[in-house]
Amino acid sequence: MRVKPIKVFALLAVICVGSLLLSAMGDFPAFGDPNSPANAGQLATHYITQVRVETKVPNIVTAVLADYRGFDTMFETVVILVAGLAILAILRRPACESSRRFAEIAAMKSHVDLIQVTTCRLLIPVIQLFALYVIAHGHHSPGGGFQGGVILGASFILMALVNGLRATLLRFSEKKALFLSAVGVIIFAGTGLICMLLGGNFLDYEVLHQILPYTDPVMARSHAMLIVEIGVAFTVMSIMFLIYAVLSSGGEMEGGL
Amino acid sequence: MILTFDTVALILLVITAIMALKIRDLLGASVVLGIYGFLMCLLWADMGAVDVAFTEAAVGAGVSTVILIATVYQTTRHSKD
Amino acid sequence: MADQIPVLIILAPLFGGILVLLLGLRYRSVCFPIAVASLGVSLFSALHTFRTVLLEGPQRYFLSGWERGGGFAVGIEYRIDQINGLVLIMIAFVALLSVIHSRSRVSVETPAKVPQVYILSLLLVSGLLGMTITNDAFNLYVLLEISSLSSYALIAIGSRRSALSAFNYVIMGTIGASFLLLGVGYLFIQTGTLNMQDIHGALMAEGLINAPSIKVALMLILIGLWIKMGLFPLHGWLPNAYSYAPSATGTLMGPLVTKVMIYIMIRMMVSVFGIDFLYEQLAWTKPVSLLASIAIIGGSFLAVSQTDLRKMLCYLIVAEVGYMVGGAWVGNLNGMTGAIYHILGDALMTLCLFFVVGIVVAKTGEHRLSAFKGLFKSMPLTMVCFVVVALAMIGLPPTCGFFSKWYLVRGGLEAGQYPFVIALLISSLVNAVIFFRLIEFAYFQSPDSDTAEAHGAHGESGAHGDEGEHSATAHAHTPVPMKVYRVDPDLDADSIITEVPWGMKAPLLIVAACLLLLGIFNSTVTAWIADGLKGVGF
Amino acid sequence: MDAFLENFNYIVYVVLMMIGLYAMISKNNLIKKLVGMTIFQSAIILFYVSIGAKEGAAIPILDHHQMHVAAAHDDHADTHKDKADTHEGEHADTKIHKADKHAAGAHSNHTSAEHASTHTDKLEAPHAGEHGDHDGHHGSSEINPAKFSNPIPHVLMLTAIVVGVSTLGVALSIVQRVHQGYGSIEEDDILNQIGPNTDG
Repeated sequence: MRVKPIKVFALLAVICVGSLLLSAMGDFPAFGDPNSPANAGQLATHYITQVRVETKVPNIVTAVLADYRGFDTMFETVVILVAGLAILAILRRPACESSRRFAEIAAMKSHVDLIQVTTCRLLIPVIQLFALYVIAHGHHSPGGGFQGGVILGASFILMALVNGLRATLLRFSEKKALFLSAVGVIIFAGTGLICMLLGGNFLDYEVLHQILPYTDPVMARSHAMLIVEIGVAFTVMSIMFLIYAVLSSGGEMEGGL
Repeated sequence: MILTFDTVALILLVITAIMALKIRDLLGASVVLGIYGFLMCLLWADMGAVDVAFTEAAVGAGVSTVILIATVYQTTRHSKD
Repeated sequence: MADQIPVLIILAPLFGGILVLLLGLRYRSVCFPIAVASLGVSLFSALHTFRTVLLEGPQRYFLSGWERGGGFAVGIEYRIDQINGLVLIMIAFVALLSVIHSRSRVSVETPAKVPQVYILSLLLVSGLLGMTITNDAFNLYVLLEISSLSSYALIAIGSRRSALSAFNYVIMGTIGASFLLLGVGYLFIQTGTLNMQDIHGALMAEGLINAPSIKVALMLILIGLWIKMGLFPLHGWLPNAYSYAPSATGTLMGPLVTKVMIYIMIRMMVSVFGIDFLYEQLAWTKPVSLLASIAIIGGSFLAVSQTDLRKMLCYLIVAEVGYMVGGAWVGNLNGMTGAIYHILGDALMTLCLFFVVGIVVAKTGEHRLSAFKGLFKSMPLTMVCFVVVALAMIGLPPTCGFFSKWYLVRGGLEAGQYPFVIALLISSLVNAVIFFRLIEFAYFQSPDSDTAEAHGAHGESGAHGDEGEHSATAHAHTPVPMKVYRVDPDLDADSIITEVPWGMKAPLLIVAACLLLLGIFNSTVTAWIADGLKGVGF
Repeated sequence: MDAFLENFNYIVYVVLMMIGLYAMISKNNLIKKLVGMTIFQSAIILFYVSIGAKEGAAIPILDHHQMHVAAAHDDHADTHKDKADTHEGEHADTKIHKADKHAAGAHSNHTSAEHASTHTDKLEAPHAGEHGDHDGHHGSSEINPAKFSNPIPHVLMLTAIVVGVSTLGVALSIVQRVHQGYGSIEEDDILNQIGPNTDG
């Protein structure tokens, strides 16, 4: 078999980059070293020691994610939105007549497996409840808007896998999903905008204590984080389902897996 | 000892990565990639990155496998390499 | 409220995009006004911020209000100085004009997906603006991914061929962005911070600057950005992606994406690694500027060998990338000033060229060089603009192209980087060949005579061997001269080529005027740039 | 061998990354390229997470006890007497917080600075000198940064994972579009269809 030139090129590139990366490794602090610059630096130390004072959120990752680096997270939500829109823009096309009819027939005739449907009927509410818990409890345990949103989206994907895409789209249509994804970003960015209107910087949750009842500046940060996590969850949930719906139907939103 | 679990997981990661690329059946490759994602998730949980592990479990092992399989279903299952 | 204006630069297109998503899917007609309005707000904010910068010096904006801590940034910070102030204005301005210009093209080329195109364009612009303004190395990566994802979609939205080139772009773009991320990780592991100024401080304070991992970080970041900007050996994705994409996409991305990547490279060089380190301690200026020289020559010769107008434009972009990379790496103030000035000038030039080519392709239905034949008679204004931009690309005095080349050449001579200077001169000559040929087509050849075409090909082949060959191939590909008359039915029902409507023409005229203005006021602009550069260690 | 095992994480990340890169460049099948891309991206995430790992450190989540000692050392009240009741007490505590935020901040700043200077000599702590009047340790009331793994890489990588799945989704949709257009997802097949004349 002849060796393709592209493989030789790839091998060369890989060897070059690999040796470059390995050459720098002697320089790194040892793995797991608590005193490495990254681990004991001012920034990490500040986050770990100050988070309880400045935000009152026990989960440091959530606090950094939604507050200190909240702007990153907002754009991360926008990344998801862009991905969903991009997939729609690239692949979405009106379903052609034949595939629509085929899907109709399939929906009528498909042998609905009793075990699958019953299991899903029992399982999906529990999954969604767990997702809501993950979103709401992100301050105190691992989790937050992304994880909860993905789980919520996955519950809809499960529904589509078992009951068919058509039946699921009747419950959670494409328009609704797009609307909810926009609403999610608006919740996040709108929170930031309200902060600006109240005199703070963009996403400076501290000023929100003027409108949130029973809060002081520090608790306002904690509460605002929950608000933006809910926004993230909206977007992630709807876009995850939308991505699945478009990809599994080749853009026609009919049939599916 | 924590190092041993790490080591085993890392070796398995390399094996699954190579397997995912070697298998010619794309459906199988997607599933092996799901395993790869899940091993990653275990490794990160072990390193104390619980949030990252949680996300990877939901995204890497869950959603990306599903959308890969959806695409394989829509295109073709056979791969020439 | 005035101190909140810097953040509006990014928020305006972001909210505009979301608004289009909420309203535009139902009411098509609101897409365009919202897009124009939000980009207008963004442009206004950029201008206002730049004015503040000129009056009060560089501005810092702390997102989430995290302005505390003892000498290090806790949250994400924006920093606007003279240089990125100018780049911000350029991005908002170019995006605004390009959206206005492409209005009718969008509804012709992608009729089913008008709102999506507007949303993705706005988010793309928002990402580019954010990359320019941010002072946080990881925030840069997130914004880079926003702009990349939307540009993948904007390219793939076209024909099946554009989908394939978009796939290559996804692969190359992901490699580039991941290298950037990895480079930032290498910096993070050694410094423990992500703020650019803080990274710089840590590198300087602890003598880390000579550590091998920092050099590897620099190399990774540079390679990543070079892939993203399409520097010559790594440019593979660029020509196909831009030339097969819908013309609205090309017009928006061609001028902006590569230029912003070059700015990011300069930003990384200047604010993260520091000029002293790069120019004096690291002996990389020679090899990198040599690489840039190769890029210039390679891009130019690939451009001259193209028969397709849009492909030719794309290779011209590749050549221009070499100018700016070389200017940034010749190793002195003049070179860097020239590079930054050229970012501004080249964005306008590329925009103008994309406008002209878009108009010509739309009007004649022909995308070979011969499409220009006799166009001076039928659309004189467009062709006047084309002459202006041609002069700028060649580098003749009243336009900005001359002055940027002047600085680049001076920088090259001062630093003794003669290959770079020679490459610049060769590239100017090649541009002269390309553009005088097109101007000759437009002015001296009539579209209806087959003999004139043959004569033209014959007449030129004596002067330039390769060029005559391409005229001949162009001739071979257009056996039916009537093809020249093919008119885009959606633009004009008549079969005669006329000027385009004002909606397309006005942006073109404005850009051409700006090319001249930027050239005339070059001393002011370069003084601002030099001020900004002095603020960061020159 | 010890040094090898110590940096095993870093070595494996390079190996995985190179596997991914090789697949992205050399594989012919578009989906295989994307499998390579996923491996490539998660290798980088592995690298980042490895930066943040600390020997013997807990997950970066404070427990209720640690949450409330910040207030406790200021008013000398025993806020952690009843852990089940902490949610009730939170509002009361925050008032104290608001008043004594700066004092608490100064205290913790000092703690961090002290830690940095004792454990890492090369890191300088600019605000160490400002709190010279600090009155010694508070026993359990301080948070030892060495006890928690570094949260920054985790935050960054949450973002990177999301970006990765978004890129994968967009790329897969492009693959489907290519398949709709050319009926194949093998690169050489498609290039053959386009032909040497690349104007397809």
